[in-house]
Amino acid sequence: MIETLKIEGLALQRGERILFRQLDLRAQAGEAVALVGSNGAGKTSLLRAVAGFIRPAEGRILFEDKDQAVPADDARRLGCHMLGHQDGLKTGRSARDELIFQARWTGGTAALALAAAERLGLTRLLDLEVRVLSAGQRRRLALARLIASPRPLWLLDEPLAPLDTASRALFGTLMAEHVAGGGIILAAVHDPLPIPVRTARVGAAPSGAEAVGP
Amino acid sequence: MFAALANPARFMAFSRWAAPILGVLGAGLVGYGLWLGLNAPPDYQQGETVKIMFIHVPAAWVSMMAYACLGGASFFSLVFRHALADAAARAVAPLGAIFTGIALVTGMLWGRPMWGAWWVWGDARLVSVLVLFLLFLGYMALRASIDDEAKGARAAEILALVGLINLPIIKYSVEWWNTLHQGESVMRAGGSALAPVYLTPLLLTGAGYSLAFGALWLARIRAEVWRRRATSLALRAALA
Amino acid sequence: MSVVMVLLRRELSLAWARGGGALLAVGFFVAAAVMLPLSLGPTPARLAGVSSGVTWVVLSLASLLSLDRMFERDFEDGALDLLALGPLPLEIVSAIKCFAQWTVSGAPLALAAPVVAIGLGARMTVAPMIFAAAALGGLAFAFLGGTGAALALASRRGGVLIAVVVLPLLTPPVIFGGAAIANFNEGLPWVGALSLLAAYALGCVALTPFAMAGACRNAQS
Amino acid sequence: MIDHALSVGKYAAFIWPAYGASAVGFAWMIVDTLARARRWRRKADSLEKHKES
Repeated sequence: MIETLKIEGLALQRGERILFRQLDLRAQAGEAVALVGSNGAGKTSLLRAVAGFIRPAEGRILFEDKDQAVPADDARRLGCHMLGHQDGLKTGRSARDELIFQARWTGGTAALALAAAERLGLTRLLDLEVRVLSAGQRRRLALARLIASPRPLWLLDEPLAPLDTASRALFGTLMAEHVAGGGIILAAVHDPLPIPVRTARVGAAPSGAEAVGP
Repeated sequence: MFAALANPARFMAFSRWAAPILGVLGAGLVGYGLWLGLNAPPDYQQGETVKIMFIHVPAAWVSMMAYACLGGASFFSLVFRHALADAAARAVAPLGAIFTGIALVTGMLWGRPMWGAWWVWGDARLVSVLVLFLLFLGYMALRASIDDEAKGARAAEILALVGLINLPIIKYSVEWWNTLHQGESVMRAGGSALAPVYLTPLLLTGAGYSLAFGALWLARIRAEVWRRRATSLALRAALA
Repeated sequence: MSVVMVLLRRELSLAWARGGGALLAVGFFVAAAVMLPLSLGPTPARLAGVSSGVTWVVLSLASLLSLDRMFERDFEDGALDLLALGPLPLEIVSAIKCFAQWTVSGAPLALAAPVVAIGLGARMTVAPMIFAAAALGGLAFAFLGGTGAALALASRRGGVLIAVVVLPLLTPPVIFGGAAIANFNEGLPWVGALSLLAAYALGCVALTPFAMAGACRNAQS
Repeated sequence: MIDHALSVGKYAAFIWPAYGASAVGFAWMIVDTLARARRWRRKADSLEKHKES
């Protein structure tokens, strides 16, 4: 579905403020890119721009599969997983209903969802309401969606934040499997990811140099 | 023509002389129209109150035009992303609301002596103007309640377009509702059946009101352009 | 199961929320209608005259007040982003949300409307027309109300703002619905009014999703 | 000429308030528009000068 993500000359603006300019970034299948930069530099906005929520002020975001351009809408609606600060889980419903809905909605099946829950040790929590789950458990429930429905591009916004060390290691292996399977990861992070990554700086580097994409 | 005006610098240059000229012309037309109208003989049916028509009908007409301008400007801003178009939409809303207010007040002051009631539900145009007033209120309420200017503008533009699509339907439904309950239409004032001695002043004041509206609108757009320039300069200075 | 059904089932269960949705709408509807005799006095003649008209007005308010959580909750907990990255475009997602809203609170309101109208003195024979008008009008109220809810997303202040924004737009359905009931009541031709109401409601179903999707994208950006 | 225009018979109580209301409406629009234009123009120009200095 998506083998290459190309960001060319991207500039993002929030209200009157220009977050960054001329950001070039290219991510191939099998690569994980960590976005680093000071708070408010625009890491989250970059992820949201790739997901199509924010319109670029300048520049372009292109998706390619076997060197052919894929229309952005299709690429995003069929090939993109986004994990933001919020998990998008409805507190009033049971974890099972929410997980199965999220999996089916993003192209997976109920069976894959339950297998993912098994893998993330959530099976005994499935019949509880999301409301009673801890932040870490909710984040694992959201992670289960990533592996329940196969989508090549993962856009992660500080994914490890609420996870404990054991879950972080588990999520590390899941990310490694995803990348090994030809997936792409673009993650905004503060603490380093437990897998080999290429880093791309967003916003001015401490020394004031312009954003430099590899 | 509109694309040419889309560039702010050219618009400011154009409106710099266009606004005052429209204003003066408008005032002149209104003055002359009223002078003619006030000297016309009293209508055999409405007596002297027909003289309110010269300021009621144009106000109602301009308020409809103002909403059409609001919808048009919102369309250009939403679809073609003209920054100036959004300034125009933001600038026209208060004018539209005031003109609708004038139309309502003069309508009531006209209805009282004629039909014995301050508010005449039988007059379809008056009811349409009332709904129009609520539409302007809704637009301004939405715009005022959203802090982020860019998002507020976009939401208000979408509402203005939904309102524009609904405007003819609302007008039709009110007139349809009116004929339903009244049988024949109560008030045919302002129709072409009007005696020429009243029609000419009405047309003059109508044209005058429209030009005055144009002048006020252009002037308010200029103010809006300066406001945006000032706020962005202040922000840039603060962030530099 | 098609992805439309997946989303519809979810929206229905959220809107239903253990009967909350319908209960709230019908509860408000009946409570507001009760205000009428309390304020106008019990004389049947006076009540009967206004019964179907008031039922219709209170119905539109009830459908407005029960939908300001339609988009706002998904917007706040991040579900709207997930819905935007699903196979269906936001236009269809919004339409499904409004359809679920109509099913969960519009339909019960349409069932309650004849009961309330008759309670206020309307004739028994008008009941089917009140139900039909309430069902069709409810469709327009759900989709126009959904548009108001989506537009108010960026303002964090739903509720009254939605009512102020949407009520003027309800003029046509209120007029057509009220006229259909009144004509039916007086034995006058009512097919025209009802078909205008149906046309307007279907127009809303067809057009408002674009406005809702635009408003959601605006709030997301 | 003027006296004829002013003698509007028994409906004067409605005609003049109608003209008065319209005048007030126009006055408010004109004053608010001109004041707003002047205020923001002055602020924009002063910020412009400040930026250059």
